[in-house]
Amino acid sequence: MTITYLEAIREAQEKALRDDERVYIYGQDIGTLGGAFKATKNLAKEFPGRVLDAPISEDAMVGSAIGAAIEGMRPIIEMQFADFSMVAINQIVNQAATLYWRTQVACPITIRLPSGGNPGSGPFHSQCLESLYSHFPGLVVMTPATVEDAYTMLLEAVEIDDPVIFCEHKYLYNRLKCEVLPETGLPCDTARIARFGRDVTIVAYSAMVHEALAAADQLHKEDIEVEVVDLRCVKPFDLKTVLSSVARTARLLCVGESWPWGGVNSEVIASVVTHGFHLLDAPPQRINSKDTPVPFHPSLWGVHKPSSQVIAAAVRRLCDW
Amino acid sequence: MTITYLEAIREAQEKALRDDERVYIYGQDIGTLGGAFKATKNLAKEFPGRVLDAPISEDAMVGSAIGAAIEGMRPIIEMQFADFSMVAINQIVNQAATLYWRTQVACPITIRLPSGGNPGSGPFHSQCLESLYSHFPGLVVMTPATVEDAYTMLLEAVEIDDPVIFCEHKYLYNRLKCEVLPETGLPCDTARIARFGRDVTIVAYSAMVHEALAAADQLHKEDIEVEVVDLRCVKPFDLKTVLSSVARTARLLCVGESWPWGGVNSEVIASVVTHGFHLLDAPPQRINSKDTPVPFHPSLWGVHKPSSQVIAAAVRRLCDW
Amino acid sequence: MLDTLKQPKRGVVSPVSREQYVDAFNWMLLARTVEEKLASLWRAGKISGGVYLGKGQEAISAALGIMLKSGDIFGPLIRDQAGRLAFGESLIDVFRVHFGSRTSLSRGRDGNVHRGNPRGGYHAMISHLGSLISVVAGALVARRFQGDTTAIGATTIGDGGTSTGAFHEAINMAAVEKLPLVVVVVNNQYAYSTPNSRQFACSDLVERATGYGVEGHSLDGTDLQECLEVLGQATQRARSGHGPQMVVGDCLRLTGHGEHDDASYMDKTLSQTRLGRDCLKIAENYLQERHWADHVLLEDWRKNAKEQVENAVADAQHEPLADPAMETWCPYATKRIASAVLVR
Amino acid sequence: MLDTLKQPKRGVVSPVSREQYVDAFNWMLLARTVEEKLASLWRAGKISGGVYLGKGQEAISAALGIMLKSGDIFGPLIRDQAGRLAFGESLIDVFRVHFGSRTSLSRGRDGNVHRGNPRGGYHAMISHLGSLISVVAGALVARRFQGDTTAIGATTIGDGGTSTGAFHEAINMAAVEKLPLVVVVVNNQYAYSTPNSRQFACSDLVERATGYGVEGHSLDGTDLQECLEVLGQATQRARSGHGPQMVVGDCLRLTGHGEHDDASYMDKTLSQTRLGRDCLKIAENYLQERHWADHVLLEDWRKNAKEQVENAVADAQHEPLADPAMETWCPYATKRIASAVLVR
Ligand SMILES: Cc1ncc(C[n+]2csc(CCOP(=O)(O)OP(=O)(O)O)c2C)c(N)n1
Ligand SMILES: Cc1ncc(C[n+]2csc(CCOP(=O)(O)OP(=O)(O)O)c2C)c(N)n1
Ligand SMILES: [Mg+2]
Ligand SMILES: [Mg+2]
Repeated sequence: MTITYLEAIREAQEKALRDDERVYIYGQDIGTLGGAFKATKNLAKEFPGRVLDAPISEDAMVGSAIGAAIEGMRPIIEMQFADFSMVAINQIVNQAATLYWRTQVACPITIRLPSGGNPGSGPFHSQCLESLYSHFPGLVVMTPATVEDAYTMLLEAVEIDDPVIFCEHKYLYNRLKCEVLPETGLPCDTARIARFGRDVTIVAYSAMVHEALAAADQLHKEDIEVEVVDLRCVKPFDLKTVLSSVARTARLLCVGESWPWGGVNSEVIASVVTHGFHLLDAPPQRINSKDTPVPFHPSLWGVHKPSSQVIAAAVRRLCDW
Repeated sequence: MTITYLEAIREAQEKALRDDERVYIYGQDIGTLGGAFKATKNLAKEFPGRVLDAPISEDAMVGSAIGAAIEGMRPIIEMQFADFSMVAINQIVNQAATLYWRTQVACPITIRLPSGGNPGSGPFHSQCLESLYSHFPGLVVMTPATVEDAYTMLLEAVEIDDPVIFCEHKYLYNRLKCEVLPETGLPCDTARIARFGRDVTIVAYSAMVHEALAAADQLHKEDIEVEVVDLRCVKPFDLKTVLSSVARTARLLCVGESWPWGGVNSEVIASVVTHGFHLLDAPPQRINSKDTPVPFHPSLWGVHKPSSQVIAAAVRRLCDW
Repeated sequence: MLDTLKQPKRGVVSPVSREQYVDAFNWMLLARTVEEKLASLWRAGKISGGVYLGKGQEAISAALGIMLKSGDIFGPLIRDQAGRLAFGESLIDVFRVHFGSRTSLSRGRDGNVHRGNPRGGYHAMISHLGSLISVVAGALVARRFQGDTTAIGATTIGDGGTSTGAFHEAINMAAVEKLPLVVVVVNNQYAYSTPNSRQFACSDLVERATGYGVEGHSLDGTDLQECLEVLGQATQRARSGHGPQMVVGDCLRLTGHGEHDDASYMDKTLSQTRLGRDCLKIAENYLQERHWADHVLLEDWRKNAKEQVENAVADAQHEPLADPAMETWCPYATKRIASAVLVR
Repeated sequence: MLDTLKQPKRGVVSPVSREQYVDAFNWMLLARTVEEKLASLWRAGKISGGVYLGKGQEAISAALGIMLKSGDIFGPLIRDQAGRLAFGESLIDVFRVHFGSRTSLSRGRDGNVHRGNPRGGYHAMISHLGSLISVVAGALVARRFQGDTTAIGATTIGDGGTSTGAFHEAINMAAVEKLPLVVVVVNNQYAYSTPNSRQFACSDLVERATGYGVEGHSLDGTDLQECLEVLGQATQRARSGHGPQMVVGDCLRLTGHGEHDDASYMDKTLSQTRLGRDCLKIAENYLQERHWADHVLLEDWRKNAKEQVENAVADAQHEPLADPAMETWCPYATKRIASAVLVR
C-alpha cells in the first residue's frame, strides 16, 4: 500500500484529531466535501463537530483560531489556496506572530497553505508565499518536500507553541508516494541531506528538491556529483547544515519556486556569505521563478518556474568557474 | 526659509494636484485635518473635492484607486501608517501589481506609507514594509532619504505608470530640512553616492542613510573612509552603482531598518555576490532591526533598530578583516 | 475592442417588451451553448485549468448585461457568461482564453473567468472574492471626476463572496460616495460545497442593504421576466442618482462548482423547489405562452447559437498558443523601469 | 492575575439597582480620574507614545464591564478604561504600561491601550481596527469545545472601526456559529477627524444587526441607567443562547482623538446636543435625584479615586523601566525554535 503526500497530510490531521482533543480544523469546504483537494476527506464524519466549514472570511478564520489558541486549543486552518491567505495576513503577521512577544501567551496555530504551481492554475492559485511569511518575526515556516516530512512535520506543526505556516506543495500532492509513514522525523529546524555529493551544494525545499534531485541524476552521468540539501523549514532555517555542506563542496546554488526579490534564496545566500564567505570557491548562484505573476498557460508556467534542466545548466556553469 | 521632509511631501502633492487634473488624494483624515502627520495640510481647501476623507477601509481605498487608475486617473493613497497597509495588501500585490501584466492596462497609483520607527510608537505604528512589497512582481518601491528626494521622487511616483509604494520615513518628517526644493532629481532607478570613500561601501536607504553618514563622520576621524550609497528605490534597485562602489572599496555593509529575513539587505548582498563575488575582499555584512516586533519603549526601540554606533563598529570589524 | 459593442438603444423598458425579453433570452441561450461546449472541451482534455459554468444563472446575468449601456462599467464574476456576452464580449475571446491562445485578452497569462478588457469598461477579475467591487466603485469615482454623469457600474458576487471583508468595505464606501453602482448578489445556495446555513445567519441577504444605506431589491433568478424588471429598475435607480443598489437574486447552481465537481454534497430536494427551475426552460415556456416565439423560431435560435459557437471554437483553435519565447517576462508598464529590470 | 478579580455576584439586575448603579458609577469616576492623570503626565512629558482617553464614553464602558462575570472574555478597545477597571484591571497595570515599566503586562514592548492578559480572558488589542472581534469570537469557539456553557465574550469597536472588513467577517462568522458574543459599537460621532457622514450611509449602525442575523440594541451612551439596562439585557441574551448581540451606543468623544489632538475639526454644535452631555455629570445628578448619593458621599468617592490613582502612579514610577539588556529579542514560545534562532 502506498501513501501519497496528500494522504500523509490527511493522516497527520487524523492522528492529531485522535490524539489531542485540543485540535480542530477550520476552513472552507473541509467538512462534507473534505476540502478542495480532499486533505480532510472523511474527517468531519470521523470527528463530528471538530472539522468545520468556514464562511469565505479568511481574516476571521485566522482571528478566531488565535482566540481559540489563547484559550488552549490547537487549531489547524486550511486555506483553500495559499494565495487566499493574503486577505488574512494581518491576523497572521500582526496578531498571531506577535502574540507571544506581546503577552507571553503562546499562539499554537497551524495554517495550511496549499502552495505552488500546477499546469493551468494561473496567477492566483499557484503562489509560493513562504518568502513572504518568513520575513515576519514570530512565524515558523515549514516547506516539506517528502511524504514522510509532510506527515511528521504537520504533526510537529500542531505540537509547536508558535504559529506555523505549513506550505504544502500542490504539485506533490498526488505525484509523491511512500510505502509507510514514519513514527518520527527530524525536528523542523534541521535540514536534511537529500543526496550526498562533492562538487556543488544545491539548497532547495519543497517541490524544488525534486527538480534538484533530477538535475543531480543527470549530472551524475556527466561525472558531476551534486549534494542536495533539503531545508525542510525555511524560517528559521538550518544554516549549520548548509554551511557544512558548502564547506565540503565550495560551491552553492540555491533553488526556490518563490519570486526572486528577497526570497529564501537571497536569505540563504546572504547568510552563507556573511558567515562562510571563505568556504566558497565560486560566486553563489540562485534560481527562482521569474519576477512576474505565475502564468496560466502550461507552456509559460513551465518556463516561469525553475526546472531540472535550468538547474543542471547552472550547476555546469558553477563547476566551470 | 527651510523646508522639511514632511513639507516636501506636501509640496509635491500640491504640485501634482495643480499640474495634473488626473491626480486626487484619498485617505483617512486627510481633508479637514490635513492627515495624521499633516502631509496634506490645506490641500482639501486648495483643491476642493480632490482630497477626500476615506472610511477605515484600506482594502476598498486601494481597490477604488485601481479602478480610478484604469479610467485614467492618477490617485495618491495615504495610509495613515504603513502598518495599516497590511489589510490592503491583497489589492496592492494581487490586483494593482498584476493589472498591467494581466490586461496591458497600466495601474498608475501611488500608495504613501508613513514608515519606520519613532520613540514610543510600538509594534503597529513603526513598521518598515519595503522588503515585504519588494518581494512582489510589478511594484516600484521608493524609499527617499532626503528632503529633495521626498519631493522629486513623489512627483516621479505619480508620473510612473506602475503602482508605486512610497515609503516615507516618519523619523525624518520634521528632522530633515533643506533650503530649496529642486526642479528635477535623479530617476528613481538610479542610486546616489551620498558620501565618497575608499575603504568600505555602506548601502543604505531611507532613515538609515543618515545613521550611515553619522557613522562615516565618526570613522573619518579614525581614518576610515566610508562610501555611502543611498539606494533611493529598493525595487528595482540600482545594482550597477552598488557594484561599482564595491569594486572600489572591496568591502560591503548593508544597513536597513526592516526585519532581517529576506529583506533589502539580503537581496542586495545576494545580488552583489552572485554578480560581483570577485570584487569582495571580505564577507559582506548586514545590519537590520532585530527579528522581533518593533518595541514600544524608547530604550528598547533604540537598540532594536540599527544605529550609527553599531554601524561604525561593524565597519571597523570589516576593515580589520 | 469592446468600445463599439454596446448598442446605445438598450436601456430600461418597463414593462418588459418582447424585444428586450428576446434579446436577453438569446444571450442566455448563447451562454448556455458556449458553456456546454466548454464543458465538453474540458472533458476532452482540450482546456488547461478549470472550467466554471453559470448554468441556472443565465437569466440574472443576461438581464444585467442588457441593462448596461455603452460607456457603462461591468465587473463580471465567474458565472457571468451570459452577462459578458450581452455586455459585448466576442465569442472568440471566450475560447481563446480557455485555450490559452496568444491572441487572447490575457495572452495566455491568465485563463478562463479572469478575462476582461478594463479600458473598455469590462473588468478582469482576480480570484480573491469581493475584491472587484471596490475596483468598479473606483472606476465610477473616476467617471465622476471626469464629469460623466450618465454611466453606471455593475458587478456580481456570490452568496459566499458576501462573507469577505472586501465586499463590506466596498459597498460601504460606495454608499458613502453615493456612487451609481449596482451590486448583484447571486445567491445560488452554495459557495462551492458550503450551504447558506454555514455562510450567513440572516434570513435574506437583501436585509443587508439597509445597514449600508443603499436600496435593496430581490428577484427570482429563475424568472427572466422578473430579472429584467428588477434589474431594469435597479440600474435605472443607480443611473438617476439614487446611489448604490443591492440586488439579491435567488437561484440554484445547476452544475458543479467547476466541471471537476460532481456536487454530490448538494441537498437533492432543492432542485425540486422553485429555486431549482432551469431559467432557460422557464424562459422558453414564457416565450411560447406569450406567443413571442414558437418551436420553429426557438429551434432557429438554437441552431444559430450552435453555429456561432462552433465557428468561434474552430477559429480559436487555429490561433497560436501562448509561447514562452514571445514572453517579455516583465510586469512593468513604465518603459524606463522595464528596461532597468530587464537589463539584469 | 485577573482570574480572581471578577466578583461572581455581578450579573444582570433589572431594573437597575442602586448597588449596580453605584458600582458602575465608581468605575466611571475612577476611569475619569485615571485618565485625567494620564493626560497631565503626558503633558509633563512623562509618557512615551500617545495617550488615548475615553472621556464621554465611561458609562457604556463601565456598564459593559460590570455585566461581565468571572470567566467571561473581554476585548476592550482604546476608550475602555472604565470597562477595563470594572473587568478587573489593576490600577498599577494602567500606569506601568504607560511608563513602559519592565513589570508591565507587555514589559515595555507595547504601550498604552495595547495591554491585556489574554489567558485571563482580558485580550490585548493590536492597532488594526476590527481585528480583535474574531479573536474574541474564537475564544468563545474554544469555550464551546471545552464545554463551557455559561461564559460570554464582549468587545467594543468605534463608528470608524465598523468600516473594516475584519468587523464584517467577524460578526458574520459569530452569527453563523451563534456565539455568545456581545459587540458594542460606540458611535462617538468621529473616527479621528472623520465624521459619521464620511464613514457610513445608513441612518443608524444598529440597522446592520438584521443583515447579520443578530439581535440589535440601541442605547444613549450619556445615560448610565440606560447603558446598564440595555447592556444588561444584551449580555443576558447572549448568555442564554440567543447568539451574538450588536449594541450601538451613541455619544460624543469629549476629548481629542489622542492627547496630541485639539479636535478643532469637530462640529461645535454637537456638544450642545444630548450627545454632548457628560455621562459622568449626568450620573452624578441621577444619583442625587434618587438620593442614592449626596454631595458628601460623592466627594468621598472622588477623594478615594484620587488617592488610589496617586498611589498607583507613585508605585508605578518606582518600578524599573524596560531595559534592552534584559530583553531576549526572541519572538518564539517554542524553546527549541527559540534556541535555534538565538544561537546564530
Ligand atoms: C478570498 C477567497 N477565498 C477563497 C476563494 C476560493 N473560492 C473560489 S470560488 C469559492 C466559492 C464561491 O462561492 P460563491 O461566492 O457563492 O459563488 P458561486 O461559486 O456560488 O457562484 C471559493 C471559496 C476565493 N476565490 N477567494
Ligand atoms: C485598519 C486601521 N486603519 C487605520 C487605523 C488608524 N486609526 C486609529 S484610531 C482611528 C480612528 C478610529 O475611529 P473609531 O473607530 O470611531 O474609534 P474612536 O477613536 O472614535 O473611539 C484610526 C483611523 C487603524 N488603527 N486601523
Ligand atoms: Mg454561491
Ligand atoms: Mg469614533
